[in-house]
Amino acid sequence: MDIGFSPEETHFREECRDWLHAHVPAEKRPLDAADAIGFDKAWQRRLFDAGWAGINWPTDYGGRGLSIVQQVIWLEEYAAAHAPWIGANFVGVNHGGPTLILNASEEQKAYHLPRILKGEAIWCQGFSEPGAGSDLAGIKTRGRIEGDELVINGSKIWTSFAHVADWQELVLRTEEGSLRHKGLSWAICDMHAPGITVRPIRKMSGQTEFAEVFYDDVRIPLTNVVGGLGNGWKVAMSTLSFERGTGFIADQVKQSHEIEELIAAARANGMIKDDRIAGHLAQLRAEVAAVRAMTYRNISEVVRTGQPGPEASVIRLFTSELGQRLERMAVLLMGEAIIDFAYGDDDAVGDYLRGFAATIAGGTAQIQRDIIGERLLGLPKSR
Amino acid sequence: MDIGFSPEETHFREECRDWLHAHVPAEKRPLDAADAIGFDKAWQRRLFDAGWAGINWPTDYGGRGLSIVQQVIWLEEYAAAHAPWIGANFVGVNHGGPTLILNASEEQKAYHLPRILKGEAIWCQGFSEPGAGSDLAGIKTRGRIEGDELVINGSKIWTSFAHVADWQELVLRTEEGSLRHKGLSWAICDMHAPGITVRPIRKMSGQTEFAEVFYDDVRIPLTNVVGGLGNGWKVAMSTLSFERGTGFIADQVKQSHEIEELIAAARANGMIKDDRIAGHLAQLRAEVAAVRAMTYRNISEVVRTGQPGPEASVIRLFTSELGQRLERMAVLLMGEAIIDFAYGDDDAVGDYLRGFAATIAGGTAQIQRDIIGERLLGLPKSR
Amino acid sequence: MDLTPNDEQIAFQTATTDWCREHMALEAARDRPDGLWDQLEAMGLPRLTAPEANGGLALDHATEALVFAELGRFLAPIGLLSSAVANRWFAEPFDGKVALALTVEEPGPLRVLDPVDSAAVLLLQPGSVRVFDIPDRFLNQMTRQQHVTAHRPTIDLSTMQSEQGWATTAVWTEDDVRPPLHLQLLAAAYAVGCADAARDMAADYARLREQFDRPIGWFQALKHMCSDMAVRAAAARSQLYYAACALDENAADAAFHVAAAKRLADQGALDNGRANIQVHGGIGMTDEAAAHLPLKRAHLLQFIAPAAREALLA
Amino acid sequence: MDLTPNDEQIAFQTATTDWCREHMALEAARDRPDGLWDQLEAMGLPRLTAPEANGGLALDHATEALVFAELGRFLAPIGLLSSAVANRWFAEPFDGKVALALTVEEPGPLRVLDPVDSAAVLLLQPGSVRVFDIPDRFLNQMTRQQHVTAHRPTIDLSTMQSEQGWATTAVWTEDDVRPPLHLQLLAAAYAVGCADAARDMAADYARLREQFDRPIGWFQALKHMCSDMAVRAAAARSQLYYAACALDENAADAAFHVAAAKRLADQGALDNGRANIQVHGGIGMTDEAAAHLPLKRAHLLQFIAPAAREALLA
Repeated sequence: MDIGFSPEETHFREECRDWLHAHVPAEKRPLDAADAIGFDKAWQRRLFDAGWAGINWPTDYGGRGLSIVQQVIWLEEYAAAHAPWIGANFVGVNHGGPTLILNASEEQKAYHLPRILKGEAIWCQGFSEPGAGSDLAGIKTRGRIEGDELVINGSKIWTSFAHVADWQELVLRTEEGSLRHKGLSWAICDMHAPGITVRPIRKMSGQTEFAEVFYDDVRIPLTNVVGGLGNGWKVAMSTLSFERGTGFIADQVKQSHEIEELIAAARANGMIKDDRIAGHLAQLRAEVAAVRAMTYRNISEVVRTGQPGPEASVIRLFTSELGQRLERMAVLLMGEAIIDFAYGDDDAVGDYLRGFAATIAGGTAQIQRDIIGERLLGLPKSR
Repeated sequence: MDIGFSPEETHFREECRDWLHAHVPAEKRPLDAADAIGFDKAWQRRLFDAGWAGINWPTDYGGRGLSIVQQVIWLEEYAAAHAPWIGANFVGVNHGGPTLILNASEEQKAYHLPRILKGEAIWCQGFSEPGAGSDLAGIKTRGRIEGDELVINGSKIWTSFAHVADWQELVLRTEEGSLRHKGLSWAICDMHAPGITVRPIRKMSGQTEFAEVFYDDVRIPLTNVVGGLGNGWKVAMSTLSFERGTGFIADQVKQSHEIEELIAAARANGMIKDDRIAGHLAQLRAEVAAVRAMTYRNISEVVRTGQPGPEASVIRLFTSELGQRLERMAVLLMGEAIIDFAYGDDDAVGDYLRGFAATIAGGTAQIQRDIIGERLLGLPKSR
Repeated sequence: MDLTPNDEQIAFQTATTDWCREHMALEAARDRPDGLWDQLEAMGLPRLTAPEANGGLALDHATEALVFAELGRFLAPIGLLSSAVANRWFAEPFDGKVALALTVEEPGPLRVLDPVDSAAVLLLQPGSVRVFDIPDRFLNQMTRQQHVTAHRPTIDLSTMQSEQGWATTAVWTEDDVRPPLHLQLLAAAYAVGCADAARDMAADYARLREQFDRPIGWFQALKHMCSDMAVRAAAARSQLYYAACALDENAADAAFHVAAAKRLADQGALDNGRANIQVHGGIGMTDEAAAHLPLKRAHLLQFIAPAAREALLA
Repeated sequence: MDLTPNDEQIAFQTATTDWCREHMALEAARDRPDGLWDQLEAMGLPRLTAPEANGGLALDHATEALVFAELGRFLAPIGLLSSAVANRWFAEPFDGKVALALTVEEPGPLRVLDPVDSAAVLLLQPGSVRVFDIPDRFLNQMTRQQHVTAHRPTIDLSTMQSEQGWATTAVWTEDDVRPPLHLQLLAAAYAVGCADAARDMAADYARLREQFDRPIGWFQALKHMCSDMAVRAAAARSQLYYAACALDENAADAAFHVAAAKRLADQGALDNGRANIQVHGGIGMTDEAAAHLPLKRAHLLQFIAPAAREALLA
């Protein structure tokens, strides 16, 4: 056990820092998906051209083929440099891409992966449905096989960046009458295909980032199915377990910066003199440290065994709730100024309002606690 | 709506105060049931002789027949005077007696009620069993009918004062093969009957107050059944709903005094200068006020309609958890001195340790939340 | 001693709820009809406790608190709070709405809530309330700049704000602890209504929404979240009633009880507001659903006559 | 960077757990066998990080933290903490157990924990640790009274205490931040073990105990209570490992990381200790069940090298 980095890793860190210092855009990333799309694509292209996109992706598909530790170093420096959120490229780079790497055919990988890394193709996620949120296996969107095509009908919801996306990772029921986890497939859906309607949904913070997607006899080639027909649950879970493992490193790195900024702000406005505020900040700082320690531990596990340890679900839950505590503290430190919040403001209030998603999206905190109780502690399944 | 008292009520309050001032014993009540029994009986007798036992009990059975408001006034003055907990008389005066008043025959009432009020007969409660705690309807102790007798076999647990009691309010299964709430009866069991074995259980605070009770062919007359054979669940619930209604007034009145003592203690030792301590105390004082307001509201409801409102379960839950918060604050204010706690000490640490019972005994906090969700909010039953 | 509302009070409360449901639905909070204030005026709502000589109904604070909790449940205009206080404690007539300013160190510029169409603005000060006229423009005494009183949104989607300078022409109350307590009581009543609204919205959704082939309210985790919302709302409401009675009787500890009511009501409104969104899941985070409305209102209410720790420990 | 224990560390950890289970069961914490300390000494547990020259194993703090967390899980003697620190940082040999004194303003009398059979006592001071001999009797410098060092119980049923005067004859560390951090780290390890013990006890019971014809762990309310215990224990344990590595590397922020570990471990031990009793229900409140033992130990541990807010904000 050690917390040091090798000379090679330290050198890599300096490389990251230097490049970021010179290239992080001065202007702020727009919050609305429609406004941000140009910014996001340009920034991703810039990262790609300089060799920073896909640090731990295979070199065959445009990645650098470096270690996960180097990926973490990059993310730490990225956050330290206040580089912009990758935004519309999030799903492709962090979900769709890794799923393809694990499950797709050579042809699928060769076509899609470089386009994702270059910011040329924007991806979105089509998992949740109006009737299948926490109960993901309740999926009803169906794909009828006609010749060498899938004909899709149904709807998806909470699809971030749907209205600006080119491709969608879509989980749908391809076996008529199948139940729950069976008979599902994971397919690459062309978002420009006829029959797709996107209804953007505004968030309570004012941004329009996610949408409802309707499919009316949408046709995609059968060859767009990834991992084989009927294996959709397994393929989707490979993405989700990635999310639960190391996919949230960036969030955790961000929290390390946020707590320092909060402490500085409380010192600046004098609120740290209140023992309750100081006590809370001290507590939050300890918790942020623990998240970092857990993340490092989990990464070490990946390095050793190739996959995250069973405690990845603990990190996921702890990080999401800690994020909300940090956002609440930020709002508390604003005092009365919170009243001035107006739709679309990119301030601590906006972060706080958007932050409600952390314990809802991708499995509510309640579902996470079920998983921890059942998988880590062996308690009987309730559902 | 008004919070004032009538001149008659105010006069009654003065009467209470004067008598208590003159008669509250100087010595502390012993904590162990075996040591306390003599003290408890003598104090109860003294209360009875002066007309303070059974203020709102019917006059026919030795009570004063006064209003519930006067009962509350008495309890407020009782707490203010630091009068001792009624201890071993608790079950008879607060559970068994009220159940008899509501459900028993004239003969049963005439025999038992005056003995309870005078402190001559100590009662204990036989509801919980080793396999039936939160799941009260899982009762297995059975009573076989033989001629005009019930022959009892089985065991009960968490029976406070069992080893010093004369009578027990015993819920048992009198219909062989009956399930859940059906086929139960509520009977008066003679604790001196042959075949009863009492195994006292020590608490983690060091006191021995409750016990396990074993029944080996214990015979009691069938006439000891209250409310009719097979009606045990209904009769037991009449006691429990009383508990949930106004039975906890004494606890709530005590909390009003405790918070003032905590604030005084924090001022005395200077810990109130810590904003966190001061903030917690302020919060606790507001919560204690709310419990009092809820209790008054509930009493007003009883005065108007004859029974507690549906929010009685809210008061029950709030009071039990608030009591624990107060106990934790008391321990916090002790600082390092908590280390000196030794078994049997009658200090804030003992209160804290005994206080874990508040969210366990008589229905855990989890069961209380189920009840609130289902009965107040109409959510579907989970069990 | 009787803390249950009497028949007359219950009738008034029920009538208020019914009227609100029809004319002032929570879901429409961000877009109130033009004539709303006139209707509220016509029903006497800003003058429930005002003396009859001033066109008031001269009711007690207990009744007023009951009614304002119902109004708060539908996110009624913030200006009702300040108007009710102004009409109760000043002999001179305020013709129309009195906006509400948040406490400031004099003579700084005021943050004026719900200023649209207001004739005047009420400011809470230690031991007193003060009412200023609302001019078209004002001089910021610190920066010496002239400002137009433009209206801007607040976090609460049903409330606008503007900025205004401290004026020397004002009326204020003196030697009476009740006017500031009155404002704190009514703000607490609004917060209690807000906590109630969030609780009911969450429970309604938990009964209907199904996941895993069951209503989500069947699951103990969500059920208990709703139960805790019920506990917070019930505690705050009982304390509100008690505080209202204490104020009616001018009890020595009225200031403590009103502060306790405000503290518990604010917490109930905030915590229930947050829990309501969690119970709603994805839909709770959207602008089109109403779950965010009580939460945002709660964030505004916490700055209106907040409960000071000193008042709670006094 | 590697925060997973290596094979050697895991082997040591497992061996410790196995030995403890057999010879030092948590359930028997209040009645330890006479020869226990000699066995702990024989295994080198109070000298894991002590230099080889002093008969130590010269291991790193990372390994030591792993092992002490296991020891803590079985409520091992408090004297192991102080003995390990004394043996590590002082050249002179301490033959036998070194008891632990809680921090006092000098020269007040010391509260000495686990003093039975101790040759000396270690006291944490700002920036230093100090070791005194233990006399049979002492002079209270404030009251000028002679006291016999009688042994009294503490809230932790496996730990006795005595009182002792400040002595002028002592050894202490100078100009080294590590000795005090070492004590804080080991106390944190004990608390992590304590949190683990409570979590495991609760989960075991929730799997077995049935109510309403199901294991109680099936009910989401209890399941989530257990999950939260797992979260607290996991967070504290990861931070403990990280802090141990930081101390091994003498990192600039080691003091923060050790303090963070102690804070989270103390909270985990207390909160898990309480939750464990609630999960157990009636049986959890009894003396005969073991559920109260980790809670009481947690209450003691929080006073041993507590994490100061200043260290967490530094």
